Order: sequence, then C-alpha cells, then structure tokens
Amino acid sequence: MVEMTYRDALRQALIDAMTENDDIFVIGEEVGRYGGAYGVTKGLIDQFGPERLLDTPISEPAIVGTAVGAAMAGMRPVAELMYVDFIGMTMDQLCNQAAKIRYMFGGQIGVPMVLRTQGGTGRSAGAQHSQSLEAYVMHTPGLRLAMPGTVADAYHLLRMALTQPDPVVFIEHKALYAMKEDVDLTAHVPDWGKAAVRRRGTDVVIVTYSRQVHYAMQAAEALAGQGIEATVIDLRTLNPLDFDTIRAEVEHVGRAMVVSEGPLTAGVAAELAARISEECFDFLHDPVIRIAGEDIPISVSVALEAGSVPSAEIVEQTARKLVA
Amino acid sequence: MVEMTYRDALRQALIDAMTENDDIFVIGEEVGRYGGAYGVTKGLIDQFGPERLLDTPISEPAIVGTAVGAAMAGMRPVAELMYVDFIGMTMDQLCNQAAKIRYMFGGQIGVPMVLRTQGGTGRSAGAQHSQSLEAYVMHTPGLRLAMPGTVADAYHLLRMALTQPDPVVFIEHKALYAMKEDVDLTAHVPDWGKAAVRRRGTDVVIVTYSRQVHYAMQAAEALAGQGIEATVIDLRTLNPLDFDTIRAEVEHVGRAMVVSEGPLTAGVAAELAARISEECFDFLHDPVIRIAGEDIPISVSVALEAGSVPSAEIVEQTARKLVA
Amino acid sequence: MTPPETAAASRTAPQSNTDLLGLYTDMRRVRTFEERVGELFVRGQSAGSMLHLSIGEESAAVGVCSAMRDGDTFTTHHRGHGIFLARGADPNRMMAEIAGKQDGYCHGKGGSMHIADMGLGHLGANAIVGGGIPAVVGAGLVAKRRGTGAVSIAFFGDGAMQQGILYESMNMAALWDLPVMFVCINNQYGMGTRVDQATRATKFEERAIAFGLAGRAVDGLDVLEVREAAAELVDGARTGKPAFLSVDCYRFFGHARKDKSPYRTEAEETAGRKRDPVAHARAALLDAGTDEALLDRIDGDAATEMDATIDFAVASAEPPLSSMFLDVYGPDEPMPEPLATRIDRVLARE
Amino acid sequence: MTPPETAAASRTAPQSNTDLLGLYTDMRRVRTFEERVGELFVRGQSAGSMLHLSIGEESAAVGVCSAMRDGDTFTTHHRGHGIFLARGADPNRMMAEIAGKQDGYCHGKGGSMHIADMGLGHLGANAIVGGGIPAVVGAGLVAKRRGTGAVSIAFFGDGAMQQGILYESMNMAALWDLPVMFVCINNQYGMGTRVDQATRATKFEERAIAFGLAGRAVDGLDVLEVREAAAELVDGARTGKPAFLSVDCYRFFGHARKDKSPYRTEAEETAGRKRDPVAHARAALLDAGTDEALLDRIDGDAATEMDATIDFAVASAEPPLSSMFLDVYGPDEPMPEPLATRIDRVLARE
Ligand SMILES: Cc1ncc(C[n+]2csc(CCOP(=O)(O)OP(=O)(O)O)c2C)c(N)n1
Ligand SMILES: Cc1ncc(C[n+]2csc(CCOP(=O)(O)OP(=O)(O)O)c2C)c(N)n1
Ligand SMILES: [Mg+2]
Ligand SMILES: [Mg+2]
Repeated sequence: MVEMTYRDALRQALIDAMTENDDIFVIGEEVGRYGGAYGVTKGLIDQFGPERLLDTPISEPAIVGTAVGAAMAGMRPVAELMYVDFIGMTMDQLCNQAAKIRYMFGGQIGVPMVLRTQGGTGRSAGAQHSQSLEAYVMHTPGLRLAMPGTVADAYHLLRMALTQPDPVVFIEHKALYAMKEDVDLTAHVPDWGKAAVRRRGTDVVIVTYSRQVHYAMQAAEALAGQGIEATVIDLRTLNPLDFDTIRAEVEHVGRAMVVSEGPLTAGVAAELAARISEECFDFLHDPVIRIAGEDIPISVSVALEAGSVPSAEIVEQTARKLVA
Repeated sequence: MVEMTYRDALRQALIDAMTENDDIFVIGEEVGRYGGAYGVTKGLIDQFGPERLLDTPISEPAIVGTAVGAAMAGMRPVAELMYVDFIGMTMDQLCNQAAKIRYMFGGQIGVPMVLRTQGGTGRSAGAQHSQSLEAYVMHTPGLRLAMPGTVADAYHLLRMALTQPDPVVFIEHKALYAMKEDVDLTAHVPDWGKAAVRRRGTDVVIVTYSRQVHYAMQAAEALAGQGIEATVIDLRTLNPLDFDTIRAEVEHVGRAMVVSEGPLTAGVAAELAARISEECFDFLHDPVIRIAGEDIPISVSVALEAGSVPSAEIVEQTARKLVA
Repeated sequence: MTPPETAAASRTAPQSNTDLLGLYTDMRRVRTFEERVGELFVRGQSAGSMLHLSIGEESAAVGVCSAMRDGDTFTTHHRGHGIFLARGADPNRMMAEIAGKQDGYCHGKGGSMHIADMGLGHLGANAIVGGGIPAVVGAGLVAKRRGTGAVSIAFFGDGAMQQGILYESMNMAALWDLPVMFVCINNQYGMGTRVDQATRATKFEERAIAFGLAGRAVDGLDVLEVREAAAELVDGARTGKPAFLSVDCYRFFGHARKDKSPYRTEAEETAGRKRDPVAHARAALLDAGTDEALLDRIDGDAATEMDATIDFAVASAEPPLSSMFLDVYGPDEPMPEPLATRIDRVLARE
Repeated sequence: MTPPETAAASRTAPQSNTDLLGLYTDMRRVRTFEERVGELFVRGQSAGSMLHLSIGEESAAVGVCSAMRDGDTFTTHHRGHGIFLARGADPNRMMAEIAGKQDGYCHGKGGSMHIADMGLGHLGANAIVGGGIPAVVGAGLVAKRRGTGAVSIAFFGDGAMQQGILYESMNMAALWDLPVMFVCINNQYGMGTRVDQATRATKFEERAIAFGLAGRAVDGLDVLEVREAAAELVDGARTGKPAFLSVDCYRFFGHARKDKSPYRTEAEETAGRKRDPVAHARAALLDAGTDEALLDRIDGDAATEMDATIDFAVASAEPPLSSMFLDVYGPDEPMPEPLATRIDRVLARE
C-alpha cells in the first residue's frame, strides 16, 4: 500500500501506458512544458520528449480532430481538453466524427483515442469552468465514458481506457486531484465496464460516480450511526453501464437514490432513475429519488457555487427521509 | 379552416412576426436567395430584403455567436442551423454564451434569440444529417426548447418563441415539412409552455412530441379498434416542460409510455420516464416504458434508417403489451 | 461481416497516370461515373437525394491524386466520388454504397457522403463542411512520427474556406512541419452562395500563406497545370512543408440532385460549362495528334465500365436489419440491446 | 434585485482622455487596480484564483479605449479588468465582483472572468478563449442596421489567434462591411506557450489582411502610438471598414495568480518588464517637462482610489443563497424548483 494522490495516479497511468506502448502520445494545451493546467502531466515531457507530450495552440476543435486522424492512422492519442466546459467547441469532431466513424464506414476502422478532461465544481471557477457535462457524452452512441472517483480507479480506468477499441471520454474531477488514498496498484480492481459496490447495506442503494462517491460514502457512514445501512455503487464507467450490478443491489434492497453533480434535467441521474424504475419496478417500495445539480449555471461566489450541486448532507437527509 | 403545410405555417409565422416587429431578422446559410434548404424561407427575401434574410458563409459557430451579439444589442435574430446535426460546432456559443449570459452577468440582459433548425430521420441523409439531438438542449439550463408536431403549432410556437426573453432552440422535423393539416390559425392554442392533450383515454398515457405525436395518434387509433383507449400528450415545448399536465393524466390513468426519436440513453425519454416514475409513483400500475431511438448512429440505407427509430407499430405493440 | 481492424493505407493503390492521355482516361471515368449516379437517382435506386456530383471538377480530383503515392492518405468533403475514383476506388462498391446496399464500401451505412476505404488510404468522406479537415493533421503527424514518407491530403470546397477549423488545422500543420496538404476545390458555389457572396477575400492562397503554408491557386481547366502545381506542393509537403492549393473550376449542375440552381443564370451556366477540363484535355490530345478513335474507345470503355455499376448496385442486397447493431463499438464489444428486446424484457417483469 | 432589461450602451461612458497625461492617469489606475486584485487574492478574499492581471498591457486597454465613443460596445477576454476600467468601470463594483460579492457588477455570479455592464456597452468578459469574439459581429450588425454610428470591438489575447471562430468572425465583418474591430493584445504568451510556440505565422495583421480587413500591428510600449493606430482603425471601422489591431506587449506576471511562470527565464522577464508602458509614459511626460509632483499626485490618487476597492469588496455582503435561482430565465419567468423542495415534495407523496 502506498499513499498517492488522484493526480499522481493519473500521471502514473500515463507513464506506465506510454512506457509499454510507443503509440500512445498526449496532445493538448499546456500538456508538455507546463505540465498540464492541473499538473497531471508534470514532468512527463522530460521522460518522453515533446513529440509525445505535444503542446498545441488553443484550437480545441482541431485538437480533437487531429486526435481522430492520428487514431485512424494507427496511433493512440490522449487528447486533453483543459476543462470539460470546452467540449462544446469540439462536439462536432467528437460526436459526428470520433463516435460515428466506425459505424458510418461499415466497421472498417475504429478511433481508439482517449479524451482526457476534468469537470465539476469546487474552485470558484465560474459558469464556464465548473460544469459537469457527462450527460452529453453518455447520450452519444459510439463514445465510451469513464469517470473515476477513487485514486485506484484514476490509475486503472485510465490504463484500461488506453486499451479500448473505441473513443473514451475520460472525465476527472477537479476537486479530487489532491485527494490522497492508500492504494495497492497491483490489487484487483473491477474490470472495465464493471461497477464497484463500495459498501453494502439493506435499507437504500445509492448509485453514483466521480466525486459524489465520496459524498455518498460520508452520508452512508453518518446514516449508519442512525441505524440506516446504505449500499453505495460507484459506476466507474457510464458507458459501458453496469446495470446488472445496479439491478442486483436494487432488487435486493428495494429502495434507490441516484446522485450526479450534473444538471438534473435529462442528465445522467435521469437515465439511471428511468432505467431503475423501468427494470426494477416490482421491487421498489418507493420512488427512485434523483439528487443532482440544480438546473442553473454555476456561480463564482463560493456560497452559490456550493449550493448549486449536491452535498453529502443532502444525500444523507434524503436517504433518511426516503427510508423513514 | 385552411389546409396548410407545416412548412408554410413556419413561413407564415416568420412573415407575420417580421411584419409586426422590425427587429426580427433571419440569419443563416441559404436562408435568403436560396429560400432555405427545406424551403421554409422561400420568397421572404423578396418581401423583407437581404438585410432581414441574411445569407451567411458556412460558419456555424460564428452564426450563432453573431446572433447572440445581435440579441444583446437589442434585435431579435432568428438564426438558422441547416441541420440540428451541426449543433456540435455551435455548442460553445449556444450553451456557454447564449444560455448563460443572463445568469453570469447577474440579470443585466437576456439573449432573446431563436435558433431554428430541423432534425430527425426520413430522408436517407445518413449519420450526420438525421439525428434527434434535443436532449443536449434540454439538458442545458438557460435554453428553451420547442418542437412542434402539428401545423398549428409550427405557426404558433414559432410566433411565441419570437416573444420569449430567452434563447429558444426551435427544432422542426424534416419529415413533417410537407405534411398538410386543416388549421384555423385564429383558433385558440395552448399557451407557451403548455402541453396539448391530443386524445384522452383510460388505459395508457403516451407522452411525446414532434413527429412521434403522429405515430402515437396512429397507434392510439389502432388500439381503439382493439378496445384500448390511450391518452396522447404532445409536449410542444420541452423547456418549459408542462409536467402538471403529464402528472394529471398519468395519475388518472396509472400507466404511461414515453416516446422520443432521439437515442434512448440519457435522452428526453429518460427525463420524462424518470420524472413520471418519481412523481407519480403511487399511481403507477406498471413501469413507465421508454420508446426511443436505438443507441446507434443512423444509416443511409432506407431499411436501417427506419429500423433505428420508433414507429407507430412499436408504439402500438408496446401499449398493447403494457395494458395486457 | 465486419472485416478485422484495417490499418490505413495498407493496400496498394493502382499506379497513377501522369501523362495527359492517362489523366484524360481518369477524368472520363469520373465524369461517366457521376452521370451514372444521376441515373441511379432518376431510377429511384439511390438512397436519398443527397448526391453531390463532381462534374466539372475532374481535373482537381485527377490532377491532385496523380501526385499521390502509395501509402498517402486523404479525406474528402461530401462531393468526393471523383476524388476517390481518381485514387483507385472500385466503382461498383461505390455505386452500391450510394444505393445503400450491402456490397457498398460501408455496407449501406455510410452512403454517398460517407464513403471510405482504409485500405486505399481514404480516411473518409464527410457530410460536415470542414469536418474531415483536421483528421489529415493527425494522419500527417503519424506519418512524420513514423517516418513513412506519406502525405495526407484534405479535399474540401470553397464553402469550407469560411469554417474556422480549417485555420486551426493549417496553423497546426505549419507549426509542426507536417506532410499535409489542403486542397480547396473552388467550384464557385456553396449551395446557392457564390464564392464572392461568402467572403470579400477570394484569393484563398493568401490566407494559407498568412498562416505560414506554401499556397497556390491554379486554373482547373487544364489538368496538366493542376498536376504540375499539385506535384510541386505534394513533394514539398512530403519534406515537411505543408501546402495549400486552390483549384478553380465550375460546378456544372445543382448542389445536389434536386437543386436546379435557380440562383444563377443560364448564361452563366453555359459559360461555366465551357470551362470543361475533360473536353479541354480531349481537345489538347487531338491537337497533339492523338487518334480520335483511341479517345472514343476510352470513352466507350468508361461507359461500359460505369453502366455495370448500376447493375451491380441494383443487384446488391439490402443490408440485413440485424446489421444495424453491428460496428457501433469494436468487434469484441457487446452490441447495443435492441429496443424491442428491452421492452419485452421489461414487460415480462421477471 | 434584478434590474430591468438594460439595452446595451444606454449609459454615458465618461469622456475619454486623449492627451498623454490623461492616458498616463488611466494607465496608472489600471496598474494600481490590478495590484490590488493581487492583494485581494493574497488576503484570501477573492473568489478563487482564476485572476488574470493585465499588468504590462495597460497601453492596449487605455490606448484603444481612448478611441471609443459613447454608444460603442465591446467584449473582452478573461484578462479584461484593465479594458473595462479604461472604458469607465466603477472599480469598486469590479473588485466586489472579483470577490464574488453582492455589490459586484454581476452580484457575485460572474466573477473576474465574467464582468459585464450593459450600460457602458460592455457586452461581457469571457472565460472561453475566443468565446466573446463573434458577439461583436452581431453588435456591429445592429449598429449598422440602425445607423447608430457605434463601433463594436472584441479584445482578446494572442492565444485566441489560433481559434477558428476568429476567422469566421473577421470574414463576416469584412463581408458585411461592419463597424467592427478586433484587437489582439499580444502579450507573447498563452499560459505557458510563447507565441512562436503556437504558430509559425506571428505577423497576425497579415492574417486579417488576407481576410479583407484593415490590419495593423503596433508596439504597445508607447500608448500614444497605440492610440494613434487605434483611432485610425476605429474611425475606419465606423465607416464600414472593419479592422484588426495587434498590440505587442509583455505579460509581466504569471498567467493567473498561482502561476509563477517557470517556463520562462528571469532574464527574459526582466527584459520584458522593461517594456513598461506606464513607466514609458511617465518618462516621456517628465522629458516633456511635466512636474514630477503632479505625476506623484496622480499615482497617489490612484493608490487611494484603489485601496478603497478592497475595503468595498470585503465589506460587501455575500449574495443570498436564494439568488441562485434568479436570472436563469427572464424576469417574469418562473424560477427553477430547488432540488431540496422537489425531493421533499416527491417524498411527501401527496
Ligand atoms: C457544417 C455544415 N454546414 C452546412 C452544411 C450544408 N451544406 C452541405 S454542402 C454545402 C455547401 C458546401 O459548399 P462547398 O464547400 O463549396 O462544397 P461544394 O458543395 O461546392 O462542393 C452546405 C452549406 C453541412 N453539410 N455542414
Ligand atoms: C476555449 C478555451 N481553451 C482554453 C482555455 C484555458 N485558457 C485560459 S487563458 C488561456 C491562455 C490564453 O492566452 P491568450 O489568448 O494569449 O490570453 P492571455 O492569457 O495571454 O491574456 C488558456 C489556454 C480557455 N479558457 N478557453
Ligand atoms: Mg463549392
Ligand atoms: Mg497572451
């Protein structure tokens, strides 16, 4: 076991993958000399050189498009989008090109690229630098979507993403970079596409991912002190979505909540709640409750920012009311 | 009553609105001289001149951005995106700018623009010209979303959109342009943000919008012949969403299906199903069934294209099984 | 049904013709193929009406492709039939794809605007104006990294000159000295918009030069001129000097099959169609003493070859409905669950 | 709390200074304000650390704004404090916004990167590189349509020169002869990327010229030179000749408050900071016989004025939590239902 930050785990994953596979290279703004806006690629340029840590101009659409072409030509680019908030500039290349090339071209070729980016609140970064936009990706057939919530997953999911045949959008959470956990990177982790049951209880199932896993765990511990036992499912990847695990846990317990930092309406929480409600209908004692970001932009004010997204407290309170 | 096409109703709405309000102008590719790729603005340039039917270069991001600036400067642009499939190029201007300006700037100003576009299958136009991408819009706080399914709504929703204080994404369906209906444009239509109950039954509620309204109505008629009576709700606008109408009908009937042409996962159908399941839980005899597009790209092959999205038949069959 | 993952440009493209007679032959084949596409549509056998013919633009396709080498890659815009034919496509599989059939290059999933063939280095046609441009930067990057000596070329229309992604892509190509070339087929129109209605700055090569590329414009009437310019620029690109070439021509017919071009005069069209690179090459060959019977035979061979494409396309089967769920993800990945299956499963409530 | 809908540029901007002493005063105020922003951060009173100081760039802000008139509009990039101050901002409300407070221009919702003031024609700062550029095309269109005589100016950095949307916007402005100007504040860096690491083509004005605009580059050391170039181009823009101006300067400090610029040498920084437009103007004024005491007084006044902004910002209240749901939509629109309310309602199951 070593203590390691989420940031360092991501860096280590890149180092190990790039050492093993010469075809992997990183391309994006400030990924080389600067070491990444959040420091994930710090020092990698010394180890792998500027050709494999390719600093780009500020041209998001072409960065993603270049990665698409490089992937088609046989390499494995890790394109970095500094903030997921900039995905809007790249959605044509991502959703009309990367996601559809295999299909449109009748299976001739895939686009094995990873789009690394980060999202979420926590740094007073305002409306254009604090969003949780994973729903756009989850809604787009052809794109895989990984969102690590733990240090071990930061490492392993990134390693796994770099072996997938299809484009993977890999969204880190900006508030987790400095988080430390004791990890044994050689220990078994669930496979790609498998959720992790982080905790098992009998009263309510909390289905979540990314930073909200920690809120759910905090809530679950507080609830345990009040005699309520929660199951916490960390989805790890949203596409593939491991519904079998969700189904098994929800049918066992009969009560579920879903938690997502992204906006409520037509978001990830909607998908999860709809699917649980549809597929586990006869097992549910109560409605599946969605806890998600408010349907509003994120403010720069510290107070308003925090108020705009779910907290451990609201997860705890809602579970208590649900079980009551 | 006059017989009118959906296309002509849209054109008439533009003519009437532009006649009443000098600040309204249309900006987009081929909107003027060409008359619109689907002919909606045909002839308008003769009536209103090239300054109010502003043909642009092929520069989608800047078209939307220009509309944002013009709206802030006090006019009312109707920007046209030839296909909703191109929205990926414009999502930064649409979602980071248009949608957030009022909020980020503390309520100083709104962006009263309409983004007219069209989507859906039906013309063998392939993976990049046949999508139903309304979920991206519905998921974005700050954007209104209207999707007319009838000729009368084509007219009235566009007129109403042109009076809204906020950006409205207005998505027409390419397979409806030639559809004719008898309409009396002076007759009352539901207000902006109100759904229309197109048919009332006691066995199942079908919640839908845009072209799928017609499939739902066809299915309902076929079902009626089999002794099953369906309620059909046409949402008309997805933001605002008239959940009160959905709730009232579903609580009355106790069984619901939602139908959307867009991809299933994390789409509009997910939002509707999640919300119905959550809010009408105690009234539901059966799970809310989602009928939506497959989670795949759209093919150019006529057969594969048709197979990729819901049909009247699957709506009918599903209702029959659900009620059984 | 799905072939294994194919590396780009793994098959050998036929040797390009470089003399005028060969270039003429290639242009004639393109012209005749496009005429047959028009027939396919009239017969109601095409999948949809989004068919963009490259008639009048043959010298751009054939001239530039004649400067390409084995291993080179390229992307095209929506008006890309001629380019791919000039690069060695099988016209039968192209026509079958245009008909949305199983034997097409993409098994009926792509259609006219999404034909691709990794084996011949065709990284894909694109229905998004400008959408295929940045991919050549990526392909060029890989070619440079691996020292393959290959060039990657993006073909697009004058309309794409106003798409921002072109400038981002050109800037990157120049910054990284990539073996990449950008070819604008300036047929004077983007749908109904004449090029001077889309921009005040119609000397497109100047834009490329301002971004640090080698830039030229050439009259597309004479395929040898196009070939000469392309060869020089492609050779430069191969040594790390990215290039831009604008080929001036005229779109003989409407934007797509249903467009009758009411936005331009007959006089203009008549004059425009006089700028015919195929006729021009034929006249030059005759002037140079080429036997007319030889040219007639070339034309006849093209007609025979391309007539057969329609029969091939019509005879090809529809793709099976189940193929719909294939190739959304990689070959060993589980397929998406069909809607009907899911609904039955949910309603079974087991 | 929400003011009624405000039309852009409805209030009168203070008369701009145009002589060197006035320009110096304005530059000093900008410089001192930015120094205070740095202090606010050190005191832990700023909302976050995304604070981009314009120290070293004062001549661009003050020089260009001095050529603006009442009714003109503009957008800025993320490094926009100086521009807005030069255009007449209330520094107290700016500092309060940077602190995320209720008395800020945007009531704490926007912050440093989203300050706006419709009354003074500030259509908004933008945290998306290039994001604010096309809005001036729209504003210019409206100005032209209504014959207001107003110009709309987009300010952005050298980094935005590689964003495609700039070229789309310049092309439209040229095509439609709009009263629009594009101002690149070339401070040599985009985060850690030196301008020649982002492009091979650093003569940005040539790009604008290739798109049909009037294009110039000017050394930002001398505010009078900036003013002269800006005045000429703004006047041209006002008569329908859209323009581009690149102002060369040096970003004295890190990209944002936490960046210590390890990617550049101390020697470079020292040399760069010698290119100080404020010091340059002061020296020129002294040379021309201006009383040093007068300059000291100007500096002292700026210090006093800007000291007060910190107190103002710190004393300003946090925005009430309920304001979170305000202004997502127009004033008469229903507000979004808070999550907690919804959950309680659902769980009440009535
Ligand atoms: C991003 C995008 N915008 C608009 C369209 C619609 N469209 C298809 S082709 C075309 C004109 C393209 O003109 P040009 O680039 O000159 O190519 P040409 O058709 O002349 O070969 C337009 C506007 C599109 N397919 N993609
Ligand atoms: C679309 C987008 N890409 C990247 C960023 C991250 N970012 C913020 S400022 C910046 C550098 C901008 O450089 P420049 O345009 O020269 O402005 P400067 O900071 O030098 O004033 C970058 C990369 C962003 N905010 N938006
Ligand atoms: Mg063209
Ligand atoms: Mg800069």
